[in-house]
Parts: sequence; C-alpha cells; structure tokens
Amino acid sequence: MVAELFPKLVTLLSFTVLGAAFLLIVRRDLAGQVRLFAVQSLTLAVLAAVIAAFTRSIELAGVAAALALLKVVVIPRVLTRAVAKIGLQPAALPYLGTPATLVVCGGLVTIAFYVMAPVAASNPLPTAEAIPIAFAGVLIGFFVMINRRRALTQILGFLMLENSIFLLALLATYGVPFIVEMGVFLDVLVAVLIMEVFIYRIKENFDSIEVDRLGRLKG
Amino acid sequence: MITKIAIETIQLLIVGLGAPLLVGLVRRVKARLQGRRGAGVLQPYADLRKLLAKEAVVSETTSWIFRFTPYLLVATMLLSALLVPLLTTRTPLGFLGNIIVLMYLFLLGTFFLALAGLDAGSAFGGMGSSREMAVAALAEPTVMIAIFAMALRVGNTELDEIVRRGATDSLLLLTPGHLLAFLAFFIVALAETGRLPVDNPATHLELTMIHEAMVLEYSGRYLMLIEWAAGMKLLIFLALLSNLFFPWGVALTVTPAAVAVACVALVLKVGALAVGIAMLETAVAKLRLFRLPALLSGSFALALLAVVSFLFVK
Amino acid sequence: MTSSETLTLNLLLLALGGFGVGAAGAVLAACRPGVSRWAGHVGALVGAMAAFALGVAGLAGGTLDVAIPALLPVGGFSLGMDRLSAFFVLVIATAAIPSAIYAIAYTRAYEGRSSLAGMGLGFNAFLAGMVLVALARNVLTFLVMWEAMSLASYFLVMTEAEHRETQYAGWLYLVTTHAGFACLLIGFLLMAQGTGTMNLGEWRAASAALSDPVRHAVFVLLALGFGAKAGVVPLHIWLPKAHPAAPSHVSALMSGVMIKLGVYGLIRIGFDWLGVGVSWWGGAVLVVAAVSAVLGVLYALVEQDLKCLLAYSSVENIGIILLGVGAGMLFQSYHLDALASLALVASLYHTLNHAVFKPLLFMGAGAVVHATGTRNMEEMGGLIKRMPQTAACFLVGSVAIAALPPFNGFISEWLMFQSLLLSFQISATGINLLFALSIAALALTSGLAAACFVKAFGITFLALPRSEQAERAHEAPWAMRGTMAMSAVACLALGMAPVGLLRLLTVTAADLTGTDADVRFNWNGIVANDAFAVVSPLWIAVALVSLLALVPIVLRIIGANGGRRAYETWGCGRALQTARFEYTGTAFANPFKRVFGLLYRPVKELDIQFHPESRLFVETIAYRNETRSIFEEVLYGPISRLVQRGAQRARIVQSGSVHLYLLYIFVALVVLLALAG
Amino acid sequence: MMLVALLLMPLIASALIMLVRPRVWLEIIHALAALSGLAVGLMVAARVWRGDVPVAVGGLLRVDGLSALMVVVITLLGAIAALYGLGYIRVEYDDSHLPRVRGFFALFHLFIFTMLLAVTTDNLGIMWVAIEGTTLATAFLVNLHNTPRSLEAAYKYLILSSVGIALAFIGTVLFYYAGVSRAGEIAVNWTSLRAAASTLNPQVVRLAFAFILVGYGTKAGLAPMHTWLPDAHSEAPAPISALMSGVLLNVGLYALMRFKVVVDIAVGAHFTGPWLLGIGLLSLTVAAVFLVVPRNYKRMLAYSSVEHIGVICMGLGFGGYWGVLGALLHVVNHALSKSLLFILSGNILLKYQTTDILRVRGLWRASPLTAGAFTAGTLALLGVPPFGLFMSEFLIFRAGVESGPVWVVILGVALLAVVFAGMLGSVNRMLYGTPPEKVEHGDVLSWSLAPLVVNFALLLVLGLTFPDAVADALDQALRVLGVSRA
Amino acid sequence: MRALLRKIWTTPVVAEPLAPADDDRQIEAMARQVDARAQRLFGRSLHIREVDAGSCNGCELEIGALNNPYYDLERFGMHFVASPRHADCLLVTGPVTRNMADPLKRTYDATPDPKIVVAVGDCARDCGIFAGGYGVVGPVSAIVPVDVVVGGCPPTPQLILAGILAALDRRGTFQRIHPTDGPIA
Repeated sequence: MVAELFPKLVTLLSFTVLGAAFLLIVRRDLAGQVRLFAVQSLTLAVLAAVIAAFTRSIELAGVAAALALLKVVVIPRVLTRAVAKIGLQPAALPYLGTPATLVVCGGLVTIAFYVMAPVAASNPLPTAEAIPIAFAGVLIGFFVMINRRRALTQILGFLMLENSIFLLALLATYGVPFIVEMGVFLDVLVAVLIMEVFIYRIKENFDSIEVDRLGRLKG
Repeated sequence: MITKIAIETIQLLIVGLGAPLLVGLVRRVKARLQGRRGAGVLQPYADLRKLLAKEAVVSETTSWIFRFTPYLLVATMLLSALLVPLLTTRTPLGFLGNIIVLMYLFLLGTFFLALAGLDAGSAFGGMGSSREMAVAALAEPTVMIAIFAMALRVGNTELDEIVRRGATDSLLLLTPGHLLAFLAFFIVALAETGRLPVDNPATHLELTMIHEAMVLEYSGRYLMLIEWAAGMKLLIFLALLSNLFFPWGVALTVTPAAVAVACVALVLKVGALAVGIAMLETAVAKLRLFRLPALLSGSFALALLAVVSFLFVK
Repeated sequence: MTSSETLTLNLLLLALGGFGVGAAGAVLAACRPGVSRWAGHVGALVGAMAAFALGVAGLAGGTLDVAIPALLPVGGFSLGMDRLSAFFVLVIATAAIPSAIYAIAYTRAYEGRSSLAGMGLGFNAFLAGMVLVALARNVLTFLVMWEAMSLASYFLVMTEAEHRETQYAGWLYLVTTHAGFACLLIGFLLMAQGTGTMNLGEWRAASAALSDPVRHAVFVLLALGFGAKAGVVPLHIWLPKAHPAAPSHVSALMSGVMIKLGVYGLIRIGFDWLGVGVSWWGGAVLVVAAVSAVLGVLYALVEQDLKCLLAYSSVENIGIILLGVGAGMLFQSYHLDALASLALVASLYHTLNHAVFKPLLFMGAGAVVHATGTRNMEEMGGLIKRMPQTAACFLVGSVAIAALPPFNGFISEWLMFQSLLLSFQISATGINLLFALSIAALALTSGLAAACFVKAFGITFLALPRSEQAERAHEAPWAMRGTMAMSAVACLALGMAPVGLLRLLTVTAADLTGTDADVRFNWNGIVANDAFAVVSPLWIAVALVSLLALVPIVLRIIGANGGRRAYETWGCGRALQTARFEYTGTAFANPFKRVFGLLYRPVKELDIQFHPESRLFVETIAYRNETRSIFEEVLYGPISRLVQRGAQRARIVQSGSVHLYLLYIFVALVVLLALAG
Repeated sequence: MMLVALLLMPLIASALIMLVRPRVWLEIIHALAALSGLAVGLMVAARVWRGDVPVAVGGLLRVDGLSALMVVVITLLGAIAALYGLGYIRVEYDDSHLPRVRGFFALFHLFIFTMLLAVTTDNLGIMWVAIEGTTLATAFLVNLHNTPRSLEAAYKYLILSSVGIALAFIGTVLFYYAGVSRAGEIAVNWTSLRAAASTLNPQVVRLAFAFILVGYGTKAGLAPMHTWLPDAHSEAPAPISALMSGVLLNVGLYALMRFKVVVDIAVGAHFTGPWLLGIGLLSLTVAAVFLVVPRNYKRMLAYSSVEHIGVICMGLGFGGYWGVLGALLHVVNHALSKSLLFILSGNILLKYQTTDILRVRGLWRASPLTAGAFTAGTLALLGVPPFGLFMSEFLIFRAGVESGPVWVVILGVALLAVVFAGMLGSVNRMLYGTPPEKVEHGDVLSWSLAPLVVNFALLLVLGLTFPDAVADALDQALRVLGVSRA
Repeated sequence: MRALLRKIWTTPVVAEPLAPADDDRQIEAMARQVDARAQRLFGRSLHIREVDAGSCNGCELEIGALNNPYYDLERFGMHFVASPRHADCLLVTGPVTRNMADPLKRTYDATPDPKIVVAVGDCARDCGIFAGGYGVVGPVSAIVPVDVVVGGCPPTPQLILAGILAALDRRGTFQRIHPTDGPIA
C-alpha cells in the first residue's frame, strides 16, 4: 500500500513544484513571486520529509527540516525585506509575453522528458518517474532568468532552479550526502545574501533593479 | 703566340679604327637617301681629331665619375673588341668570357654613362640617364632570350662556338628560329646603340634625346672618347649580328689567307648592315619614349618565338 | 672526439662566448653608454670572428656534434654542422664582422636616445640566434633559435620606436615572422610525425616514409614559413618597412643575412629534408623567385627612401638566389643532379655576395643618414664631394649589386644565367618555357637593378646637394669608413678571384645533391658544362684595368689637348643653376612608372594654386606621384579589413546583456545534452 | 595534519583579519598567512611527490599528484598576489577606508581557502561547494571599488557563475546517481567513483558530463559560457584579477579534469576528446575575435585567458601523453604568466588611471621597469620562446598532429597567430610613444614587483628545460589523469 | 617604307655639286675655301651652336636653310650641335636683349676653346631697327668677343657661310662682312 502510494505521492508533489515554477512565469508582482517560492520550497520540504519517512533516513529528515527553515522561512524573509526596501517599481515587461513563454516552457518540458528519459529508465528507485519533472523545473527556472528583466526575479528564478536541482537529487538518489547538502545550503544562503546586497547597490547606482541597465561592459 | 697577338691586334684595330668609318658610312648613306651629298665617310675621323685638340670644359658640379666614365667606356669597348670573334672562331682572348660577359660589359659602360649624366646636375643629363637605363633594362630580357635561343640551337653560349656551329650549318638561313632571333637581336642592337626608332642620334631637341642628353656636358677629349666608344659599340653590335647570324667567311682556321678573307667578309657584312640601318633610319620616325616598351616587348616576343620554335624543332 | 671536432667545438664555444660576453658586458655597463657600446659590439666582433673560423673549418670538412638533452626537452638542444650549415655560418659571420665594427662608431649617435645596453644585448642575441639556427639539428632547437633571432631583431628594429612608422614596421615584422613561424611549427610537427624523429639530421633518410599528401603539406607549410622570413613576394611586405626602420648596422645584418636563413631553410627542404622533390615544387619556387626578383627591383626603383630602396633590393636578390634554388630543385626532379649542383653553387655564391655588398650598402646608407639626418634621397645629392670615401665604397657596392664586372655580383649572376640556360637539357617543353621566362625575368631584373642603383648612387651622391643638411654633410668616422672599405675590397676580391671559394661551394652542393656540379675551374676561370660557357674574372679585371690605363697614355702620346676648364653646368644659359634644376629620384623613376604602370598603379596629384587676381600667375604647384603597393591594396588590405570588420561585428556577442549570456549557457547546455543523448 | 593546517591557515587568517584593528597588523597577518601558506603548500606537495598520498578528515581531504600541482599553483601565486596586494591596496586606499581594506584581506584568504578546499577534497560534492564558494568569496572582491562598472561585473559574475555551477551540480548528482548503486554513498568520493567507473551506465555518464562541461566550463571560462570573465577579471583589483585569471580558472578546469578521468574510463576517451576540442577551439576563436583590436588592456588579458583555457582544453582533447602533459604544463605556465601580467596591469592602472589602451602611451618612458616586464610577459603569453608557454603549446600541437585531426591544429595555430597580431599591436601602442603630460616619470610599486622574478624564472626554466623534479611531479599528475608515458 | 625608298631612289641629289654652275659659283668657291681653312684650324670639322639672342627669327630661317639639301652644310664637315660644350663656333643672331645678355655670355663661356663667334644679321651687328629699344642691351660684340659679323636683314645662307669662313680665317681679328662686300678672295 505504502509502496504503491509513495511513487504517486512523490510524482504529485513534484508536479506541484513544477506548477509553482509555471506560476512564477505568470506572476508579475514581486511579493507574490516570493510567496510562490516559499510555497514551492515548502512542497519540496514535504516531499523530502515523505521520502525521509519512506526510507527511514534521519539524515534526510534533517535535510528536510533545514530546507524548510532555510527556504521557507529565512530566504523568503530576506527577499520580502528586499522587496520592501526597493519599494514600488514599474513592472518591466519580460522579453517574451506570457503566452509565448508558456509555449516555450511546454517545449522545455518536452526537452526535459526527452533528455532525462534514459536516466529515469535506468533508475531502480520508485521515485525515478518524476526525474524529468525535476529537470523541467531546472530548465524553467533557467528560462525565467533569461526572460525576466528584474534582478530580483532573476534571483527567484535561480532559487527555483536550485530547488529543482534539489528535487532532482532527491528523486534520483534520495539526496546527496548530508554534509554536501549542508554545504549547498550554506552556499545558497550566502549567495542570496550577497545578491540582496547587490540588489541594493544596483538600486543605489542605477535607480532601478532592471538588469538591462547593466549594459556598460561590452566587447 | 704571335698569331694570337696579331689577331687580337687586328681586332682592336678593326674596332678602334673602323668605328668612325662605320659612323661616317651610316651618315653618308643617310645623307644620300635624304637627297644630300653629306659629309664624306671619313668625316668622323676629322671630328674626333678636332675634339682631341680642344680644351675640355667641365662642370664645377661634377665629380671624378664624370671624368672617369669616358675612359671606362672606351676600355669596355676595347675589351669587348678583344673577346668578340670578329675574324676567326678561335679568338685568342675568347676565354675571357662568353656572350653574357659581353652584355654585362656593355651594361657596365651604360651604368657609368648614366651616372655621368646625373653628375652634372642638369635636368637634361638626368633625363637622359633615366631614359637610357629604362631602354637598357627593357632590352635586357630580349638579349638573354635571344641568347637562350642560340644556346638551344648550338648548345653553347661561347661566342666562338656559336659562330663555328653556324658556319658549318648550311641550312642556317632556313631555320625560322634563327631568323626570329636575328630580328630580335637586331631590334635590341638598335636600342642599345641608340639608333632610330629608339633614339635619334642627330637630334637637337633636348627633350627627345636619350643618349645625346647624357653627353651634353662633355667636351674636348672626353667627348671624343664617348663618341668613339659609341661608334665602337655600334661596330661591335653589327659585327656580332653579322657573325652570329651570318657566319660566312669567318676563318675557321687561323691562316693569313683565311683571316684576310674574314676581314673582307666582315667589312662587307657590317657595311651591308650599316646601309640597312641607314635605310631604316630614313624610313622610320623616332618612337615616342613611352611607345618604346611596345617595340621592345615586340622584340622580346620574337626572341621567345625563336625559343619556342627551337623547342619544337628539337 | 676527433681533434677536428675539438677545434670546431672550441670555435663554437668561443663564438657563443663572444656573444655572451658582449651581451653581458653591454647590460652590465648599462649606466655607462660609452662602455656599453664598446663592450657589446667588441664581444659581437670576437664572436663573429670565431664564427667565421667555424664556418671556414666547416667548409673544409670539419663537423660538430653537440647535444645537451637537459636543455629544451623533447629531443634536447642539439647542434651539428655539415657544409651547408657551415657555409651559412660563414655568411653570417661575413656580414657580422663589418657590422660589429661599424656599430661601434655608428651607435654613438644613439647615446642618450636609446638604451645601448638593449642594443648590445639584442645585437649579440641576434647574431647568436642566427648562428644557432644554421647549426640546429633538432626541431625544438631550430624553432627556439629561429624565434630568438626574430625577437632580437624585432627589438633592434624597435630601437627608434618613437616614430609611428617604426612601431608599425616592428609590429608588422614580428607578426609576419610569427605567422611564418606558425607555418614552420606545423610543418615540422607533421614532418616529425611522419618520420618519427625530431632530429633534423635524420629526416633525409626517413623522408621516404612520408605519404604524398603529408609531403606536399610539409613542403607548402615550410616553404611558406621560410618564404616569409626570406621575404619573397607576396610575403615580403614587412621587409621594406622593417629593414629601413632598424639602425643601419642592424639593417645590414637583417638584409644581409637574416633573410638568408629563409633561403637556408628552403635549400634544406628542397634538397635535404624531403629528399628529391616533385617537379612542381621546384617550379613553384622558380616562379615565386622570378616574381620576387622582378617586383622587388621594380619597387626598389620607385622608392625615394634610400634604406627602403635597399630593402626592396633585398627582395630582388632573394628572388635571384631562389631562382637558383628553384632551378636546382627542378633539375633534381629531372635527374640532372650535376646541373642542380651548378644552380645551387650559383645560389650559394650569390647568397655570400649579397651578404657582402648589401651590408656595405646599408652601412653606406647609414653613414649618409648619419650625415644628413634624413633617409629621403630627394634631400641628398652632392655627397660625393663631402664624403668621398663613403661615396666610393657605396659605388663599389652599387656596381657589385648591379652585377657588373669585375665585382662579385657579376660572377654569381653569370653562374645563375648559365645554370638557367643549361635547362635546355630538360626535355619537357613546358619546363623549358618556364626556364625561358625565368631567364627573361633574371635579365630584366639585372637591367632594372642597374637602373635602380644608378638612381641610388646618382641621386644620393652626385650633382648638387638638394638640402641644407646635405650641404652640411660630413664624412663618416674612420671606423665606419674602414669597415665599408673592407667590404668594398671583399666585393672586388670575390669578384676577381672566386675560384677557390667556388670549389668549396661545389663540394657543399655535392653534399646535398650527391653529384659534383657541372662546372670546372682552372686557376683563374670558370668553365660551365664542358665549355658551354667560360668566364675569367681575373683576366677581365686585368684587361679592363690595363685598357683603362692605356687610353690616357695613348691620348697623351697622340698629343691630345690636356686642358681642362671648370665652368658651370650647361643649363641653356640660365642665370641660376641650383639643385632645384636637378633631376629628382621621382623623375628618374618616372619612365619605369609609366612602363610598369599596371604594377605600380601610380596616383598622380597635381595641385596648382593660382594667384587670386589672375590665373596666369601661379602661386604654388604641388605634384605628388606615389605608387601603391598592389599586395597591400589587393591582398592584405582586404583581408585585414575583413578580419577587423568581422571581429568588430562579432563583438556584439558580448553585448552586455546578462540575459543573452544566460541564453548562451542555456543553448550550450541544450546542444551538449542533445549530443550526449 | 599538514593538510588540515594548509586549509585552516587561510581560514584563521581571514578570521583574525576581521578581528584585529591596526592596519599594520592586518598587513602582517596577511603577508604571513600567504607566505606560510606557500611553505605548507610546498611541504604538502613535496610529500605527494615523494610518493605519498596524504589523506585527512576521514578521507574527505586527499591530495594526489594532480591536487599537489594545483596546491602549489594556488599557494605560490596566492603568495605573489598577496605581496603585491599589500602595496597595491596601500596605494588605492588610505586608512580612512579601513573596513574596505579589512574586507579585501579577509576575502582574499577566504578565496584562497575555497580554492585550496576545492583541489584538496576527494568529495565531489564538497568540491562543488568549494567552487561555488570561490564565486561567493570573489563577488565582493570584484565589486571592491563599488563603482557602477564593477557592480555590473560582479552581478553578472555572480549570476552566471551560480547558474553554471548549479548545472555542474546536476552533473555531480548524476554521477553520484550513476555510482551510488555500485559504490554506495561514498560514490560521491572521486576515488571510489573512479574505481567503479568502468561499471557506470555510459548513457547517464554522458549526460552527466554534458552538465559538468557546461557547469565547470562556466567557471573555467570556456566559450560560450565565458561572458562573465572579461567583465569580472577586468573590474577586479589587480591582485584579485591575477588570482582569478591565473588560478581560479584552473580550479574550474581541475574539476573538469577530474570528471573527465571517470568519463574516459566509463565511456572511452573518444567521447570527451571531440567535445573538449570543439569547445577549446570555440574558446580560442571567440578570444581571437576580441583580441584582434582590444580596447581595454585588462579585458585583453581576460580574453587571453579564455584563449589559453581553450588551448588547454585542446590539449586535453587531443589527449595522449604529450597532449595532457602539455595541457598541465600550460596550466602552470598560463597561471604564471597571466598573474604576472595582471599584476603589471595594476601598476599601469595606478599610473595612468585608465584601462583604455588608446590612452596609455609611452609606457617605456613613463615606467621602464613595468614596461620591460610587461613586454616580456606579453611575449611569454603569446607563446614565444624561451618562455614556458611556447613549450607547452608545442607539446599540445605535437599531440594534435599525432592524434587529432590536423586541421584543428592548423586552425588553432592560425588563431594563435591572429591573437599574436592583435595583442602585440595593442601592447606596442601602450609601450611606445610619448606618455600623457599628467603622467609622471618613474615606476610605481617597483618593490612589489620583486616577487615577479619568481614567475619569470619559472617561465624560463619551464621554457628551456624540463627538470626531473618537474617531470616527476607532472608524471604523478598525469597518472591521476590516467595517462602515462608510452 | 618601300614607297619611301622608291621615292628616294627616283629623286636625284639636289645638293649643288661642287662643279661650277653659273649662279652658285660663289658658293662653290667659298665652300672650297671653308673646306681648306676649316681643315687647318679644326681639321675639317666645325660644330656650330646657334644662339638666338633676341632675333626676329628671320636669320634663323636662313640659318636653317643651311641644313637643307641645297646648301647641305654637312658636306663641309659642319654640323649644328645641341650643346655649346660640343661647339667650336657660336652663331649669334639678333640684338642682344636684356634677358639674353647673360645667357649669351654663359654660352660663350661654356664653349671650349678654341672657338669662334659669328654675329649674324644686322641686329647682331648694331641692333638694327631695334637699336635704342628699352629691352636691348646692344650688339653681340658688346657682350662677347665677335670674330666676324655678317650683315644683312637677313643675310643669305651664302653670306652666313662666307661669314663662318671668314671667321675661320681671321680668328681673333674683328671683321665685318656686308652683302655689298662682294666675294671673298
């Protein structure tokens, strides 16, 4: 029963993660995007906890807890603070409009399934089915970074990409060893903090957080 | 040994003393063709003698090059006279060098004459030098290709040898390559010796001069030497033309009789060529300087044709 | 080790020691320019003399075998000497000895302007590099020394880098030489791969193992590399810029010997490393050589910069030398080895001759530039009175380079003509015609060279000075004059008594082709191909001199008027006879410009300023008649513009947009994933 | 033990620098840490070269031949850059900017630490973490001056590197995944991964290597992932540029090499070879395009790094003993020469206050010492003998002629010639002519240049000889990479 | 060329033979004298340089006629040359104008010794109708030593020839020759 339920649950939660990523494409306001990220992270933490329960891995449970703490609480806080500090900004349009973006993302999902099919096929783990979904998340996060003009959204894209990679690792191998995972979390945290500082400085220097303004260094 | 010295002495005398006569002959024939009586054929001797008696006025601007050149010119011509097979195919000093050496001796003279032309710093002299060098340079390929044609024919570049092989070849005149080479060489000879249509030796207009412009500054004995050398050059070229291409009468063995016959033959052949040149000079006008390349490239084409014909005949 | 090897080794060490001490001395005495000047160049002189002895020993049959495996890995630092190497060492030393002495006096003018330590270091490194290139027996040794030579000369060219043209010249030089180096690198690697050895000495035996495409590729690459160094058309563009820009004693070496190492390489690929070549190799070399010779001298002819003229004339002479190399290769591929040797002897002798008279001319030009402060011939003139000895030496050089008897250039060109004329022994009509055209090219070249040096000497030294500097010119210091005189005497000696050296060169050529050259020597004369052609340079000289002496004597005897009156030049009675009435160098070259207009494509500009009141009065007339370099305009210009414009366009990939950059990564990822899947 | 000390020292130094107050103390700690780092690094390496493979912290840290080589490069160039940094920061910031000075020194050692960690750990996950750490440590250093330009550079650097490195993590995960079923959890260790390499699923490994190549390729500055490099390297302060270009890129390459070993065993060398050749050639091309007419000398040096990393990649791609040997030698040579030039570029910047090539004139007259070193360094960088880069390029192309398609070699050499022309022209423009009036005569920081003697000496040694010690050290590294002399 | 040569062939020599003819006896006689005297001084070779010092070119026309087949100066070994350096004799025409005074002097100096000067035409003798003109310096003799003056406006070729002859004869002593002077014995 559990063995049957488990892969379904995992796939469902994975889809939720991917869905959050899709929503990020649609959402325009920064605060909403941050909340979306928190939701995605929470789903991910739940998924980690489920797998931890299924595999009875204490380490993974610890990772789930750390993830929840870091990405559901700390990082959204930091980002919300940043959003507040930046204040209201006219939302710049992305390069591609929403409909086009959705089409592209559909394509990306296809690519993800195509690329990751052999990995999924060769994997004996029950979670393997969802691996392409995780990779699709990676690609969509990547695409958001390419398509969106504001620095903060780029950071959110990056964080979602990061989440998807975590998901990928989780699905493929039930997560990487604990110490590595902790190291990764540390890196992510520091990265977000540095990015926050940079966002402030960009605002200061360029009066906007549109990345397009950063175009002096050419050739 | 004495025969050798004798032959070389005769050659020197023929070239040295015959040169003014040749010039006089050409002038005389030309005058006759122009309906004039003209000066006698011995007039050039008188001219040269007179020049020797005159003082030399030399430009203050000039250097030793200017004064040295006439002597060098005469020396190169006399040297050429020593190694050219005028009478026999056993020219004693033939070992000094082959036809290429001869051409370079001429070039040496031209080189210094051109320098002398520049030395006085007059515009005419510079103009003459520049033109003379241009003509000399453009004539050079034809000379060498004509030599190549001869080398193809007789397998040798030694003057004596070319003459000897020619003398023993009875069908010489029927060889198209031979005639083509002759024509090419003839045109080159006109260019090198400053005859019409390349250069007008009788012109008074500085702007049309080539050779004359270079020697405008010379006077007295220097002028005499230069004129003499010019005459010798003409003679050597004509003698070369006649002996290389029409080697009749040249002594294959060195006996007094044969040499005497050779002398007569040479005089006749050169005389015929001189008359030919005079007739040509009467009939054609001087070419514009910048039309000269056409003439010289024409002669080059003839020489090349000669080469081609020899290649195919072989 | 035999005693002869000990001798050569010691000479090599002495040579390198001389260069080393010279370089070190120059650097250590950097604060005392005078000392540095002496130390650097005396060291070079000692080294060059030892190298001279080494070359002589090598030509006499001495060998050398030095290997230091620890130095330069992959094969190790390895030197060896056969006769060809020895000959080139000799050539280098021949030019280096006068240059070094000359430099002692000449570089005095650089005190306080440039770093004499740098010049001393560069000069010695340059010499050492050249000597070691000729001796290198390993790919890596060769390449490293090759580049050392290039670099040292590059820095020497940059001595007067405050001028923009010098900077450009230096840049162009190093870039071209490096491009050539790149070709050499690939060619050598292919060769090493094909033969399985990096030892140059083993290539000849192993070359049979090469497959045909590799052989052709190696030939083309190496020929390009060596050709670029030799300065053959169309790879010559750096040469007329770099050689004049360098100080004259360096120009002398660059033009006199450095480019010869390109010839050295070409001889190696034509006769040694690759075995007997295919006929199109020789044909290609012959064509390129003919084109180089003719175009080189044509460009020299219209040049107003004296040193530039000499540089172009080097292109011409390289062409002449390579005519022999190409002819030799062709003869070899038609199994006429004796003729191949003859052609090679002609080439080698011209190489040596050019290494004597070109430095002489450059040193003369240096003395003139030193005295007048300009390289522009149009500002010279009348120097024969102000610097008579320099003028005499320059005249000797000019006559020699114009290949006129009785000087050395004549002998080598004569030999060259004979070897080309003898090509009728090949029975292939196409090849015969090719040879006919090369003969014509060589003939045209020698005629034009005569014209060119009439201009060079006439405009520079004769008539009235065309500028104030020329009027104030003074004779060069004794050391400079002395070295020039030395070279001038060498020109005459090599021209009058070439036989002894030619015998050695015959052996050298025989080493490469396996057959003695088709030439005999008697004690004073050269006989090519069993009396095909004969020349007796010594007797010609003797006869010429005696006739020269005879003429005035005869004149005296027959009672010629010996009076001489100096008066102004005949200028149609004009009141003023100034230098402005003289024929200029530009005017001198004008007939050639018109005749060869297709090649020069001269640009004429006539700018007449009329008086504002009336068009009948002219205020100024400016006339410019410049030639354009076809190669720069048609070949290199478009390529360079294309590259630059392309690069400019391509720069937009770095647009500054982080989104675009992310997209690059994204695309790269997708592509690689697709490839991996 | 020594290994742990090696890693701890910079960490401790960094912490101390944050704590102590007077500037002198900061500087003393900074210098001491760098020099003792070098000493310890050399000792560690010496142990390795004696045949030992030190392991510490339960197998987390492990130094083999390849690591030892990298440790030496990092500590040596770290020390040189540190010594120059002392003088450089002094000129740039007086005591009123103490926090910034402190930040510089602290981050400097953190940077060293992350690099050292990346090359000494056996755990590929930790290696990833450390390499991401290098980005984080240097992001602020790039933005040290806090100008809009440097901010832009730092932001791009951070974003692009993070994304790239994230992709590398996917690759790492896939490797882990491929190995975990065979070797258990320790599959994240390189040693065990390598041991199990022949049993890995080739298809997964191929996919994984695609991620690794893009990911660590970004960090190594391979085209087309190099776009951040010219920005970051040109805006960072000179000592940091020296380390980033000279060392950090090599750390990225190091990671790539580690994975390549595994892939070569799992899939066969025929797989990675063409990829590395292709991406190397692309890097070379892109660099050549930007080096035809460079406008900014620091960017020029940065693009030249792209070029040389491309050459190294080609060496790895050609493979074989000579190719990999050449690549490793090139890593060392490039590190030596590039750090040298960036340090000198710092001097030029201090002197002329501009990075615009057209506004730098008459360097020979303005500061002869810098100019001389800059000339020699540039020539070394352009692959001119007798410097080491010539030798390593020679080896690489030799390997290319031996194994690879010859047209790649020809194209590569041709591109190098184009680079030669472009860079030489620009450098000449800087060296000659008359300096602007405001620039006064004399060298700045001449004494800080003293350590560069080491660079030159090593470049010469590596260019002219191949000492046994070096040969042994390289042989050990080569054995790690799975090649040995035939 | 063929046509030309044919024409040449069919045209007789028009130069007057030295055999006596009524009108031209003088010419013949002079020619013989010139021949003889020139031989003495210049070895039957006389090279002439013509200097136009300001003439109306009337004299030039007559001098030019000396070269034509009728007079055929060349048969006497006389020859016009392009440079005073080559000349033995200066043939000066016209009143000497201000601008030509100096060139004339220079031409004279440029001619190597021995040399003779023949002033041709009335203008050369005494400035003719141009005498007193503001641009006129004076007769030729005011500038260079003149050996012989040939009067006439213009003098006939015959006279000019006679003048040259006289000059050869009396080099160094000034002499005038007029059309009315009659033949020279």
